[in-house]
Amino acid sequence: MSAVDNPKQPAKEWEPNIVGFACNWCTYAGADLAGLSRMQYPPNVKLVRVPCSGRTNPQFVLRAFQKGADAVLVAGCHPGDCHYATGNYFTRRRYLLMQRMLEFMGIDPRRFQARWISGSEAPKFRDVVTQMTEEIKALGPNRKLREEI
Amino acid sequence: MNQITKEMRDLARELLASGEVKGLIGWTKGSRWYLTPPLFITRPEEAEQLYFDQFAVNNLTGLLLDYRYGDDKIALFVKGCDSRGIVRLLQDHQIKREKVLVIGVPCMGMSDKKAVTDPRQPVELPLLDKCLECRYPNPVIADRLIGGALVSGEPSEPKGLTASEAAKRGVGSKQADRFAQVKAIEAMSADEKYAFWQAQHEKCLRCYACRNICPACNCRECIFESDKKGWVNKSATPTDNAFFAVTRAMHVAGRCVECGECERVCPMDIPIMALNRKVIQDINELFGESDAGTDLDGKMPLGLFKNDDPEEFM
Amino acid sequence: MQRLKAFPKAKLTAVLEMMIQKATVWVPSMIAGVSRFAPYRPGTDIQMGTNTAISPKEALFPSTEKIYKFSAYGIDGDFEPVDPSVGPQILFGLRSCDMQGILCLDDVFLTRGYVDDFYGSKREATTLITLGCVTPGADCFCASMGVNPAEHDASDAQMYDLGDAYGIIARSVKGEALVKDLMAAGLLSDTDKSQGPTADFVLKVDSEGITEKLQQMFDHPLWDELSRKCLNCGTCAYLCPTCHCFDIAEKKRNQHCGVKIKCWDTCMFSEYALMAGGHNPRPSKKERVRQRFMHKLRYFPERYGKLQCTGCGRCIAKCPVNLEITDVIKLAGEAKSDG
Amino acid sequence: MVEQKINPVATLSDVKRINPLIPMKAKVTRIIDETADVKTFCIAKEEAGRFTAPFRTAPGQLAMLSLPGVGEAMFSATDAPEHLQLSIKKVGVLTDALHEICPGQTVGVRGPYGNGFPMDEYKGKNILFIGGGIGLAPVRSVVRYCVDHRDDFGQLHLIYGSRSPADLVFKYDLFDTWPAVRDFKVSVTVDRGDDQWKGNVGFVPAFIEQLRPDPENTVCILCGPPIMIKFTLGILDKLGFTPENVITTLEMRMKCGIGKCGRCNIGSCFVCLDGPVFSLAQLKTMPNEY
Amino acid sequence: MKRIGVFVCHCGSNIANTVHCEKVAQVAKDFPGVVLSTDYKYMCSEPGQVMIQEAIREHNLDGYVVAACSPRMHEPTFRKCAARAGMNPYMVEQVNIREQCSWVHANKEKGTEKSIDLLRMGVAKVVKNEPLYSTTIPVTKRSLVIGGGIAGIQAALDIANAGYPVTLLDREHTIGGRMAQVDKTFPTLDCSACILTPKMVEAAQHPNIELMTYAEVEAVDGFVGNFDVTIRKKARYVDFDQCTGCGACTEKCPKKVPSEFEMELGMRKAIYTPFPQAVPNKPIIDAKHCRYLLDGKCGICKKVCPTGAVDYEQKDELIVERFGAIVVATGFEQFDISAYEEYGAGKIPDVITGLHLERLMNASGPTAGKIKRPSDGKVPEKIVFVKCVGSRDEAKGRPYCSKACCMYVAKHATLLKEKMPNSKSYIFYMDVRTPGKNYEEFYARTQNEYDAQYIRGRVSKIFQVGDKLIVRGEDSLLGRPVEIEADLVVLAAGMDPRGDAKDLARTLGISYDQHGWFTEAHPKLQPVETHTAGIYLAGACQGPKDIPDSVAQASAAAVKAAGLLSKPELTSEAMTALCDEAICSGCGLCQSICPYKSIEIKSINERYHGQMRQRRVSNVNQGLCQGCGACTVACPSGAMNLKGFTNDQILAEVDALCQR
Repeated sequence: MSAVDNPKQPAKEWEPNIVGFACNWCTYAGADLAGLSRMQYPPNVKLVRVPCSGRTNPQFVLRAFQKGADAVLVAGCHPGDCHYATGNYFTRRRYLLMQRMLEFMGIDPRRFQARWISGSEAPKFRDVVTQMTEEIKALGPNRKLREEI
Repeated sequence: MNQITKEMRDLARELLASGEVKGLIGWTKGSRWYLTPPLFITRPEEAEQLYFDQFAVNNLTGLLLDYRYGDDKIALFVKGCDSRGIVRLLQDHQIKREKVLVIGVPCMGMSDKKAVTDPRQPVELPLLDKCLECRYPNPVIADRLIGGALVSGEPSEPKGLTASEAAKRGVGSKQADRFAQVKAIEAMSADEKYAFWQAQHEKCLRCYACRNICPACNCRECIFESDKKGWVNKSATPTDNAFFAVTRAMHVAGRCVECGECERVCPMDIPIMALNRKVIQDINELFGESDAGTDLDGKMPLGLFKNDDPEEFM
Repeated sequence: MQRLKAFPKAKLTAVLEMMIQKATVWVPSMIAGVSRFAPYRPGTDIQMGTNTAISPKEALFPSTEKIYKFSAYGIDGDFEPVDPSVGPQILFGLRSCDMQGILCLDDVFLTRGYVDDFYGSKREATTLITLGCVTPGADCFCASMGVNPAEHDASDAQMYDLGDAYGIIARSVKGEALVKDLMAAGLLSDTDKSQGPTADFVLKVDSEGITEKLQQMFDHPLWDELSRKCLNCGTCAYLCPTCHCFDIAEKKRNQHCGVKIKCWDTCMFSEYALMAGGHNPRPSKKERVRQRFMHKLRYFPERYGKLQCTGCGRCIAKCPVNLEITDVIKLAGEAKSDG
Repeated sequence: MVEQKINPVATLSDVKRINPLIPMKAKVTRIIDETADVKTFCIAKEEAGRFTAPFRTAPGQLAMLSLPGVGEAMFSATDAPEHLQLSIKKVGVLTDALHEICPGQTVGVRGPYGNGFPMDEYKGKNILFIGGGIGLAPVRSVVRYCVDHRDDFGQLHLIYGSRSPADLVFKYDLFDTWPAVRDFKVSVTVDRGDDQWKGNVGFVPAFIEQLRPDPENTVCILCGPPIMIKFTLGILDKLGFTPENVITTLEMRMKCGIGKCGRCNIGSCFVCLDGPVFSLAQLKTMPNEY
Repeated sequence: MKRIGVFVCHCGSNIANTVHCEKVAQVAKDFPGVVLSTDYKYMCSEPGQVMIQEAIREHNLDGYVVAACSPRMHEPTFRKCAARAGMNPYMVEQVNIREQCSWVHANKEKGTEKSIDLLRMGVAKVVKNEPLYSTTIPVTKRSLVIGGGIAGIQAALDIANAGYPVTLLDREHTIGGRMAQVDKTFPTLDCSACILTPKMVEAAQHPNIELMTYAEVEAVDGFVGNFDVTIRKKARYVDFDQCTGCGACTEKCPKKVPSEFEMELGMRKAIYTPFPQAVPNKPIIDAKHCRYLLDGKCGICKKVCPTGAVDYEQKDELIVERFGAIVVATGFEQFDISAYEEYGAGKIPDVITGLHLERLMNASGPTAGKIKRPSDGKVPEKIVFVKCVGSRDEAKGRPYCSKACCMYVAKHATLLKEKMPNSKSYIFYMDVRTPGKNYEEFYARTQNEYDAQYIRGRVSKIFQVGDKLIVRGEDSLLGRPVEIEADLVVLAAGMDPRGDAKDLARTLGISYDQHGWFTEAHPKLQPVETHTAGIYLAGACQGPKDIPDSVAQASAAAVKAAGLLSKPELTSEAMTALCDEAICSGCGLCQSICPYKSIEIKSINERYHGQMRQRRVSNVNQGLCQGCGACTVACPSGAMNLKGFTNDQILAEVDALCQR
């Protein structure tokens, strides 16, 4: 979908565009480890690095859907491992609510996922990304909450 | 009814005359038999305009935000649902406890003015949904009490002078299905849900009446007010309105006191309480029953955590 | 004198079906629980009985409208106009108060040296059909504001409520064309019936000399008392047929291009008059509530020569705190000048 | 009752069917750093390789400048044959971005807006200019007009003040071009001097009292921050200036610039259309809400 | 628009293999703000960095983006490179197109496309970066050690030897803590007092250590490097400057009181020193039992005191001292065995705990070293030990293992055999844990040479018959019940956190687990630190531990504290939260979220339309904030923002990633 920059080029066959918010100390490190281990996974998930999953504001998730993301992933350390002690406990509470709210608005639950991926769980990172890409490819582009300018 | 109005006027006259308070917020008879809007008085003789009946539905606590930096002490009347707004403002440190004199009023259940057919002829009108589902008919906090009102921090039966009438009119009779609308929407398919909300968000004018009356929406400068913050566009398109609705629901999550005023004042009749109730239902399910604004030192569910919170993200 | 042409109310959908061949027909209809003017489609729930909750100005002055496209690539960029014109439109079933409202909008958007083409092109493409109002609502007070509910002479065609039928007479070239079409379709027949008298108003107020009276009342304590209960929300402004304020804002499609939009705004919001340096000529509720009613009843009349309130009563119906313009007029009438 | 006089300059001859809100594509040809937080932008339209002024502006008129992707705002314009000059102080989101652009940047500009100063009414009179801080920008458009039509006017006298010597704008005009003009007295003061500053130190109102300008057959043109205007008006009144002869420009939030969006109203006037130039007499009849 | 440089790295072939680096650099040319976009084989190499620095000077760049490996690896490198070129180090962003793109996506076309998206995100962020500066905080070169047990003493000595003044504070009126009560220590059977007392004296005489006994911490304000600690010095009623410690008063004092130090097996006077080697070795008056203080009679101690040191008018004294670091070494309490009714604990006088046995064995103890039954003073023949009392027991809420009991029971069995050759010890155990050095060998010796009989099984009931104690249990190895007639039963009571540990944790602002043990920053990597900068943990207060571990942890905590004090000043994290006071409404929603308690609500005065008014606003302590950003989400009005990861920046990144 995100054809090479100038939109004039014909869009190729549709590829899901998934925005991921990854906490710098665990998930981002897990993704790096997946890279070091040369694991292969589809290129559809692009990570925004945040200091802690607790920094991810539900409004960023809404913004991603509004700007045309097909799915959003919020990933951070396992509760208890947070570099900042309690960051991901609040993430858990907020996104337990946000996940239900998005479903309540009619967004397919598979389009929003929150997962705990630690710095050493590179295989888990690859599986989450691969699984999410396949699911969204099956679901097709997301029209809901999307801004038409 | 006039018994409560009489007590209201006497107390107001005495408070203003003695100078204990510089201003007092109550209700007054409006221009129609089915309207009893808010009134702000500063002189004892103005107390005669005070009035209370089953149309004095406005939650007056939102108006306190205009006096949050003043030094004068302000008194205001609160029904059960309104009083939770006082606890909300106190917990959010937006009003100083010693600057507010809270007067509890017994509530007989408020009537739904949208059901008026004949503007001239007063007739018995059905109760508002929020009163049928009311669990806190008695004030949760009060410095003074009139009309036999009693303070109760727990869900309770209506007390005070209007208790019998409130029970007769069915206040709190539908407490059980307070989440009925939420369950109804949840039962829909994903596309039906989206269509339902898309139709609602197409109507939204972004007039911000819901935000301005809400005691939980007490920011000095709202992110939706100035567009230089870059959060959301000023345009009132369905996606922007959806962004506004969901963001506001998340901002008041765990803090909404279920006074139902947002839904009542919405000129386009958007079921805003469905969003708030959905959040409250989820919070109760996930983190344990908690009623915002009923206990002064109660904690806000999103302001804390437990190690054994439900885990769905493994 | 030519006899009145009419068509039975039962045939209303037929008339509309004919009209939508040539133009988008905005009719008062119930959409998702709220009565508003919306383009007619077969099956629309038509609401001819009472006036709509929100004014028809949406058809001419939409709540959000693109005004031009812009692009920025490094240090160069471009501006691309957007074609403001719309297809032919018919505003069907306007009551006199809304027609008067449109006249107020005309004064603002079409006169005084500049034409707002977005409004202008839509206005030209629209045929206004007013409907005589015989059953005023609980909050209507158009008669008190010098508007004749029975008919309005500025519309392209006037319909009369004849009980079981609607009479129609053309008033302009556009109106003539429309009536000719209806005649050609054989929908009209002559009738001798005439529109009954308009029922009595619940709400009456004497708005005589209100503009002059308000000219001495800028610092009157009335404003302070009235504004205390106001929520400063935008309900009254966004329902009102004559409120014309708009904001110009940006919507970015991506880092390079986006769209400039014109969207409704209201002087009731606190950041409306806030300047970049932080100075705000109307910092508190008192000034903002005063500005609303002064503009409706004094500033607009001083500038355009007619009251900017047409008595449609929509703000009265939906104001959460029952702050009524009729009360302002009554209190201003009784008040001594400048307190 | 403010009599609605529409200044001919503002009315377009024919009501052309153009979209008045879309800006004209133009380029910033030159940027002059006046002070740390004020820059003067020279804006020109590029046609066939030639840079010309996008449109001519009468003294005191305004122009809407927009930076694509950031925003737009109204600024007082100074006319110049081959370009339009806008002097902009850094106060908000747009002005911050403007202060970071470099010559060659494409911008949008539209106008001219506002009634401007009725220069022909001042023919033959002495003119006293009083400016405070960035308020000198609108005054400068009038000064340049008077300098270009020097013989039409009597004595010219400019009193200008700013916070510090570093904050003086248009230094090249203040100390070079204008003092050289016939019968043009330039008096400059600063609130706080520094060791190089030789000139007067003190607030503008006190400086005026010290200079005691003669009100006889003199029109006073005044622009500056609200506090300075408040005190200056008092002194001008004491010196004998009549309200009709004291003219100023008002600053209000403006969005459309063509008297439609309702943003800049003071009473029944729209500052962008019926202003920004008002005489003190006019201001007295208008509601005190600006 | 800021002037931005883009540098795409080939990383040799690591990136270039699966990403068209030239194409990426080419496309980046017209991202908003980019004035220069190139690529190079090794950006992190010396020539690569020189190339960046020249570009900065040549194009006077405001900031730059490097598309290369993971920022977790080379962000510091590129920040230093920018700083060397005179650019603020925080005007740099690094985009990961290696680990998260070239290495994981074989398809070069898609890899290039993703690199362009990631680079667009990086540029969108850097355009909104602002120069950031880390602030410096002064450090008070002084440390406080709370708790004068072996851990506290060791920490204090190590810090003092590192050259920093230390205040060693203890609630009791002598230092020494729990170890002072112990007779011998395992596995070396050293006399506990012999190895402890020299350290106590060394601490007392060390020029850098100020002893502050019989004092408690009331309140702790301030933050790392600047803790203002309010200390309550309890009234001793004895002027320590005058007192010579002659002991005349203790002798003459008529009031006898059961001695807590002797586990109430012996008595002490109302004016007393708990044990002979106490440091400071001067008596204090126990206000709860002194006849004069209670009802005004007696006063003998004042009369007999040769130097007039007794002063009944003394009052508690509150002092505030400033410290740079705090080491918490408050130790543990022994589990209250009365919770085990089934063992008759607390009712049968001869069912005692390990510490009681320590006092009985101790030469300066109540029985001068002779083992006598508390009930009738007889010398016991058969002694039964019961292990895991108050440990590894879910029912009693003590699921954890107390670590030291297995070893001290083995020690007791050995010593009893030595003291009373014809005595016999039986030990009921579930497991025997001997993890330390020479621990297993010591345990083997206990069984073989000292004839201790280990019975694997739980004791179900203990009851008294005549003067014998019937211990009924089962021997799970033989699979049959067992009943022993014992003269004395010793319960190996486990370790509990101090009763008021949770209050102290709240005072200090450190966290604790559900039992009350203080929580370390990271169980494996930061065992002696807490999440509150400048506060360290040592000894059993962090969890059950024996003496060797406590001492090791004490020295670790001391090095951490000394390391902190050695810095001239502390540089704080630059990317911290910042509150915009114009927008903040002082609701305090952010305060409860901050894990580092670095947000306080202050009130400011401001002029608003002519009058002055007071307003509450939030204020982030730049020294304490670690930049996690949780507060920015809790703040509904967006007043709280996180420098380096502001709301605008993340929104710009999301927009860039969703560019259509």
